[in-house]
Amino acid sequence: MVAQNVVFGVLAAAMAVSAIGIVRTKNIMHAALFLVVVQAGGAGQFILLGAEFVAWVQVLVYIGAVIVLFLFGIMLTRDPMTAEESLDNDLKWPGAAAALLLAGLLATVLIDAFEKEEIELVAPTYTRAITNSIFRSYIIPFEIVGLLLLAALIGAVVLARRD
Amino acid sequence: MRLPTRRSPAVQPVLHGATWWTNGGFDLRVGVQIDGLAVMMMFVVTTISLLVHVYSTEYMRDDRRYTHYFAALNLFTASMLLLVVADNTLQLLVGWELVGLCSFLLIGHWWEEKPNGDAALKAFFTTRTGDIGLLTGVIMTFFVVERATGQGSFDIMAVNEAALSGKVGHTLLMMTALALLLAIIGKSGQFPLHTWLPDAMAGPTPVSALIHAATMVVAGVYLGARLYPVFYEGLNIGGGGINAMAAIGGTTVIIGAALAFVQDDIKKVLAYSTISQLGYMVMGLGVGAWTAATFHLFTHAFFKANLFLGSGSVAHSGSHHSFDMKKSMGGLKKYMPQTYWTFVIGTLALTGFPMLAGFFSKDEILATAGESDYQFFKYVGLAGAVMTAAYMVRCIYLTFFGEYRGGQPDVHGDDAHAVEHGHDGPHESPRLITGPLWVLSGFSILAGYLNAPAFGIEKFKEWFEPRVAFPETLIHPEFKMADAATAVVVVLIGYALAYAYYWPKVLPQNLSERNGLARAGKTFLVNKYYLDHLYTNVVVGGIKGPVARAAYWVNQNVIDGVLNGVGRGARVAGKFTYAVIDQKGVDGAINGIAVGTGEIGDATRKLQTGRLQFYALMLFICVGLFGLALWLGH
Amino acid sequence: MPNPVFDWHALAPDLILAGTILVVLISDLVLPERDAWQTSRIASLGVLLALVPIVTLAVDGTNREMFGGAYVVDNYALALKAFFLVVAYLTILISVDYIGEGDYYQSEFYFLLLTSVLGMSAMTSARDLITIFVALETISIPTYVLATFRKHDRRSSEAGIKYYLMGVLSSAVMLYGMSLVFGVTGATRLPDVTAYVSANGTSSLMVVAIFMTLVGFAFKVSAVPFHFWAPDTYEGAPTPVTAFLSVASKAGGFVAILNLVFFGFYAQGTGADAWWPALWVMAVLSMTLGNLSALKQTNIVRMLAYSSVAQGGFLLVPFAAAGIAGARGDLGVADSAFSAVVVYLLVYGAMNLGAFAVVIAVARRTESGEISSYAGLFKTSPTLAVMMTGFMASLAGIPFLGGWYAKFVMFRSVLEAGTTWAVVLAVVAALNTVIAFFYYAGVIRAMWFEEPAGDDRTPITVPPALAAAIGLTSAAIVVVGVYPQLVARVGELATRITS
Amino acid sequence: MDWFDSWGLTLVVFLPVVGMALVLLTPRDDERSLKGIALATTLATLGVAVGVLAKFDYDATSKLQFEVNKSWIEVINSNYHVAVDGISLPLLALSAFISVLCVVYSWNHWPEPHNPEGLPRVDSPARDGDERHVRRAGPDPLLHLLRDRPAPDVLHDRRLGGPNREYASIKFFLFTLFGSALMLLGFLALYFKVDVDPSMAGMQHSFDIVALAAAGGSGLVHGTQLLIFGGLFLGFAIKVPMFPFHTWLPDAHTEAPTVGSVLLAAILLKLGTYGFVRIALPILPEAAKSWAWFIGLLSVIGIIYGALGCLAQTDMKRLIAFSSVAHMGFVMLGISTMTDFGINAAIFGMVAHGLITGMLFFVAGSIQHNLHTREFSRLGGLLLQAPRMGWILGFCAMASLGLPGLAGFWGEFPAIMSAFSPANGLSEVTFRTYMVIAAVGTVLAAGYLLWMLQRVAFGTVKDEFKDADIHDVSTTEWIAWTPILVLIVVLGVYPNLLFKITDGAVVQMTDAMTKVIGG
Amino acid sequence: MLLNQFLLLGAFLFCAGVYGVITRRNAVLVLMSVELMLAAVNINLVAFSAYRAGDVVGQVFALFVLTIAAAEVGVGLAIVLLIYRNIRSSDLDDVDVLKG
Repeated sequence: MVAQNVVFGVLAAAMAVSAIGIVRTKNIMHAALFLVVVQAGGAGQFILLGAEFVAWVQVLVYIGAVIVLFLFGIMLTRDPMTAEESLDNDLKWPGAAAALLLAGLLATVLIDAFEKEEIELVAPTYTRAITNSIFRSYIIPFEIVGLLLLAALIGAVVLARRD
Repeated sequence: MRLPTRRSPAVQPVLHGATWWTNGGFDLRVGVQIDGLAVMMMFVVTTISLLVHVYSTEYMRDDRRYTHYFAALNLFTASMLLLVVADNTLQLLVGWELVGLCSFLLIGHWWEEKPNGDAALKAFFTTRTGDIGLLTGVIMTFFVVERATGQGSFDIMAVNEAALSGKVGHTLLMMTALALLLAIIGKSGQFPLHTWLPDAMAGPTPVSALIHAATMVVAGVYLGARLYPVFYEGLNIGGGGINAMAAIGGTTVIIGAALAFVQDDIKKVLAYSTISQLGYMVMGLGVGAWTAATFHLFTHAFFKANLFLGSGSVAHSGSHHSFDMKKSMGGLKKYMPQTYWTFVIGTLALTGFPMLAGFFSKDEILATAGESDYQFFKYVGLAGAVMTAAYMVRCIYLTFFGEYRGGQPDVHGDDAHAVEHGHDGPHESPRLITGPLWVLSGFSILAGYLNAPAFGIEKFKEWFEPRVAFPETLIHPEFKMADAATAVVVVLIGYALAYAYYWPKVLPQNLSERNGLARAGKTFLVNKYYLDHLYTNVVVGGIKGPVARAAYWVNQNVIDGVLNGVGRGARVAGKFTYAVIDQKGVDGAINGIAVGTGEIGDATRKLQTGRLQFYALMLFICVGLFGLALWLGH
Repeated sequence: MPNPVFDWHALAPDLILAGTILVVLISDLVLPERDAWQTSRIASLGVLLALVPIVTLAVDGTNREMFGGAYVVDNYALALKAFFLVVAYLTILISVDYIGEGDYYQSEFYFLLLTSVLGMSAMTSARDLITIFVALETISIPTYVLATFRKHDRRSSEAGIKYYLMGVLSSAVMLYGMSLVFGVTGATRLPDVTAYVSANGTSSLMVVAIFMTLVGFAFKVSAVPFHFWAPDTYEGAPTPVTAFLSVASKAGGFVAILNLVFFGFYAQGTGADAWWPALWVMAVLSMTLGNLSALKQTNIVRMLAYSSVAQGGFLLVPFAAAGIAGARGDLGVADSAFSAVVVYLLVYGAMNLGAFAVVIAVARRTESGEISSYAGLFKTSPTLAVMMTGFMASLAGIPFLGGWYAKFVMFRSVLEAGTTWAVVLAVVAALNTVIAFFYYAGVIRAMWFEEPAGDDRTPITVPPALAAAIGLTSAAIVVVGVYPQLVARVGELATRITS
Repeated sequence: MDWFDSWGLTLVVFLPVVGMALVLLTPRDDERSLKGIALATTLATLGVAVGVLAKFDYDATSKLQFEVNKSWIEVINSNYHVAVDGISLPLLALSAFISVLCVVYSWNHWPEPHNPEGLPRVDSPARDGDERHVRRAGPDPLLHLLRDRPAPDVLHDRRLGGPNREYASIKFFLFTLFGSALMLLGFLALYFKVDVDPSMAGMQHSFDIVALAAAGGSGLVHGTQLLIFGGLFLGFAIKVPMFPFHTWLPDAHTEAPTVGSVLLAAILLKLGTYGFVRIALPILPEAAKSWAWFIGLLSVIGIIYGALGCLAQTDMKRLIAFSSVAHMGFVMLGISTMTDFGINAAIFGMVAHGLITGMLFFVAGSIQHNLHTREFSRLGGLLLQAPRMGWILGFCAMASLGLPGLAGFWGEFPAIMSAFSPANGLSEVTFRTYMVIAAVGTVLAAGYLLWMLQRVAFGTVKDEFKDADIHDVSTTEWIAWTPILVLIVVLGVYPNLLFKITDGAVVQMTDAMTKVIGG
Repeated sequence: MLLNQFLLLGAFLFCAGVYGVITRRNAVLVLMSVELMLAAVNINLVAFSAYRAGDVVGQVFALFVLTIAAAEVGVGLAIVLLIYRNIRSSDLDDVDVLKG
């Protein structure tokens, strides 16, 4: 348990730092890299929680695809000729206030609700269980998500296409 | 001396009625109640109306609205009769208002000139103020009956019976009586609502004679007589001492008479005289002299109509349509002998010259006041008599004696024939005018003999006093020579004072004679001093000078000022209400809401900044705040 | 875990719709460029076809549950499926010429549109957090694209990004809330959530979780203060898309709230306290701010956007009423609230779509969205003016046009609740009804009593499809207004809360 | 039951709607046809109304006659339920009567562009159809709320009128709509909260006025009754209009065309008071009892306030409009006493005010038509230029100030009288105070009306109009006005014509209320 | 392991995302911040899944979230791209034509 807690601590620290990095860094590229760290850390946490399948999907989807998308996005929308301006707007303090308000609220209710509840780790979830669940109980959303992805794809293409 | 009222079963009121309206499941009736009082009034109204009609055919000849004039005059007569024969208070109120309307129309007959319109408005408005009392009083009569019998009614007999039944609370009766008294004050020109009556002289003179002397203005007195039990019980008239009705009447007697002194307009003299005489009537009712008061009403109608028509005759043929005694009259005696003599008869009757109508009626009021516990008002009456005699003599002097002061026709706008024969000098009026004058003079002489206790005649009481639903303890004083003599002396003093003052050529003559006869300078000086003092200081300096002028000033500026002020004040209040409260306050609030609505709209629009991340901020802040509130509220 | 049982009959409408979506997509590949407009026919045909099984299911009348109650086809779902299909059909009608004449990707437009409708159709049956989430996203994501569909117009792009970002953020909040709901109850299926809440009540965490979950849909229905995107997006997006967003997408959000609230968090009133205050506040804010802002608009689309915010507020009223009453143990109100929402949605759909159809028709001539451009419409195009008057009047709730009945059932629900809070809500709603009169009447006034601006006084030509859409919607509001029995029946059929 | 019994009322209601449709279909510039259709429609309506009057059973005025009760919207148990009884019959007749005269009047006052006196005929029949709809005793408040759409009024005002018409319409709009909205809430609350006798209404919940009145608020706690009454009160009070909800009225009148003003005064204002009599009082007697002192207070404030407002006016129409506030104060005072006396008076007052104030507006309109001004400072000497019109103005002023013998008196006097002895449970002291204030109000009424008369009719003609081409009362005006003038006199002289009709129904109603609030 | 350590981590990530969304001018960075928020959701879901003794529903939910988040990012980036093309900027502060 100690080991797990240590791992959690390390991952969590990395994620937290990276998260702050994403929202505070002055370099867009760095932000993308911080995002990688957060997502990878998330995958690590999933493993820690016995959700290996989700962890790998996370790695594949995020680190494999989404981050690439972001990088493309950054490159396509940045005019290399213009100098880097400040990446933040003037809503820093209100933004911070909102974030702190939410954080305080969430932390309070969570601590209030779960106090010292322990996670009793049983065996890691079998992927089969997940597929069973998806294809038995959640077949309809699954099918719809299929269409949705198609729609998102086509939509993105329609928008991004130069014509 | 108290005499029980004699009950004669013979004279019962004649009642006829039909359903007028239905409310609350029962019928309210309209109908006639013809009894002695009504008959007396009908006689007065129809007689004088007839004479005035005849008179007007000449007086109003070639008037620009001849037809309107007679239409209104007839409507008035009809309304007055409606009032008189009403068998219920509500119907009486209808007639009451209608005569007010006719008065309005006739006062304002020459409405092209603003003062005439103003006078008409003032008359209507002032009497209408009194009508607050009538309105509420009539309403309360309904409930007076309801208290007594369980079923409300406006029926006059029922009201009177209820008032006498003892089943009705005194407070209600008193309130009813006071409310109705207010109506009397308004209609019958009692203090302090009397100021409209002199102004009402703006109307044609025959109208003044008919409406503002003989009939309409006595409607208040008639109301008092009609519902006498209500007043009798409500004001506790039987109790003696003083009561509101007597006090109002007494005040009016003095006030009216005092004001008559300082008028230069002959019609205004008569108008104030009317006020004063109406005061006698109201006072009479107030002191329990029902018969005397109604009798005075009766006689006054004739001699006052006579005087008014006489003044009209003077204006018509003698003074180029001016009523100003000091500027346009004087010395008319020789030009208009018939007018002069009828005027003198009227004056004598009015002032209570022995054996003329006013003598009998006025004396009876004073006698009753003396018999009952209202001694004070007897002296008030006597004081009034002195003043009446004095101002009437003054009036006659200024009009018919001295030099003729009429110059060019004064364009009073009275009527069109001014141009026609106004350039003639003063002359006697045609027969259509003098005829009615003589008829009325006849009445002025004879009317008094209907009720002359001195001669044992009490026909008036026999014929006209109600037999049912009437207070049983009313006083009918016997004739007392002492009282009569007092009254006569008082009147004569009045004559003498005025005579002495207004015949200045006579006075020095008188004095020189005394000089020559007595040769006693001291006595002469004393006498002269005495007389001078008396004439100059008491009469001139006292009555005519400060007192009367002050009274007049008070009248014009305070009382009338209050009335006009009420009118003006209402307009000012109206303007204030409208401009400040309504437009700024009430409407402003409404508009404020409208504007505020728009402003909030603007504010919400400003929230819609177009900045995406501001929206996001709002979203999260709202999530946070909502969440916080929910968590706290849970 | 048993193999799932597929009730093909129950799934038929969704399947036909899905099939149509694919056919539309494929037809684009097959059809030559100049025949691209044909896809609209295919799409509309498919939509109408999908109505067929709905009719048969309705005739059959049994409730069909699948996946342990996670996906339900009952009368309520059928009624709303039919509604969404009809709305889709009408949207296609009003889009045909707009899309055909502009330089748009036609088949993709219909493809995305139908995908979104599929999401709505799924939403009506969804009784499971995951399905609801997926359905919501299926509704949303295609519409993000559609809002941006006028690609070379920066306003359209702006509309898209605002809609998109606010949508995504709300989704994130909603998902966070759902994760907490799942964490607390251990369930995603609404019947299980209900069971949990009935047994355990709502903890403070649950209250926050429920609220965050609802935020996602509050965004969708553009309830104040989650409405900021709506006016900007409505104004910038292509008008048919705006019509679709203001009707279908909004209705989708309400269906989700209906499902979540009445099948999940209501729990025989035990959970009502957790959510009614939030919905109450949102209802009040939406009505009031929506109306007040609408007062000040000069652009008709923007005005309709705020009007739709306000209408959303009216639609939230029955929820709050049911919650207020439910928390006091009065379960009867839930029924009337539920049917009130359904009825209101049906009526609102017709009148708002109609209004937008007229806006599109008028904009074809004036190329302006300013209310002033409606001046003298009665003189140039009397029919259009009369129709628009009808729609405005109906939105305002003037009787014998459908809107009054919607308002009526709304008020009924809140008055049945009858507590102070309900009465206050009713009064606010009543006052707002009045404010709303103003801006609707403003349009009417411009049309009837002002002089046309330009010299061109020839009637506006309305293409047949658009005319059909206007005709159908106006017929609907008249019929409903005169004979509200019709929708009332639907509303009753759809009710099954307390049973 | 022959066909007229079952169709008469429906005809009265819908004939004007047919007329409206025809008018809409007629080309705008075809003036003759427009006039013809409007006249034919209103005459036909009047004909049917006369038929109703003729067939009405005057021995059973408390009974609902010509009753039609057909299921309409089952789901909310709303019926098409119309009928007349003694309370509604006079107002039905008034509506049909006035609208014909309005059409006749506008025969020669056709709206030209920028001529604000004309009749916006298109709206007229529809409007009065609407009004009449409610007027029938017809007992379904839902009908009321359904037809309660001030929009036509607004449009009506906006179309032809004075320069501030926009402001006026918005104010009118805002007012009546806020009122209506709250009233609507009240109706709905009644529907859901009052338990009616299912044998009467078919269901436990109903909008049926008869059934609701029979229930008399049973099933409602007092607080709820008060609230609901408050909603109804606002709705009706704004229509009346009572102080302080009156500010829309002068604006609306000033800006409306003549016939609009006449219809507004003669018909529309009666909606509010009729609502009190027909709906608010019988259905919620207990709440009415609690509210009565307040309604009475607002009424007498309105009487005085309206009069003061009149005195400050410089515009003739505005003065007449303000006088409506005062007059309706008397009506409301009668209603607030909750006695048969007061309510009878109120109904009489409604009819009388409709006739008299309508007539005053007619005259004001004709004056404006001749002189193009209504400013007192410019008017004067009307009696010289147009003596007949001047005397008619005087006559109306007298009628309006409540001169006995003319119709106005019978609305005021019994109302004031009823305040002396209000219904059981109401404070006598309070209401007697009101009585006195109201009596003072009659004096003020005399004040402002005579003042108006003096300014307009008396005096001499102002220089600017010395040579103006003034027409005295024209033939069409005679045709339009004579019936009103005659009625004012006839009702004034023999008020039982009206009291006989209303009394039975009113007594029945007050008896029912007394049962609830205790005798 | 405490359940709350995961949940609080999630909450932290979520709020960091909130901050980023509000304050970042660059649209792509905003999208990244959104991803942070979604990551927080997933951590919650998986943690609850574990807390509920391996209830796979949480994990399934997380998978759906993952998938759809990806789709969203795709569309989002396309829109950002379009905006960049239209106004030559990916600065959200420049997107403020529509307002009021």
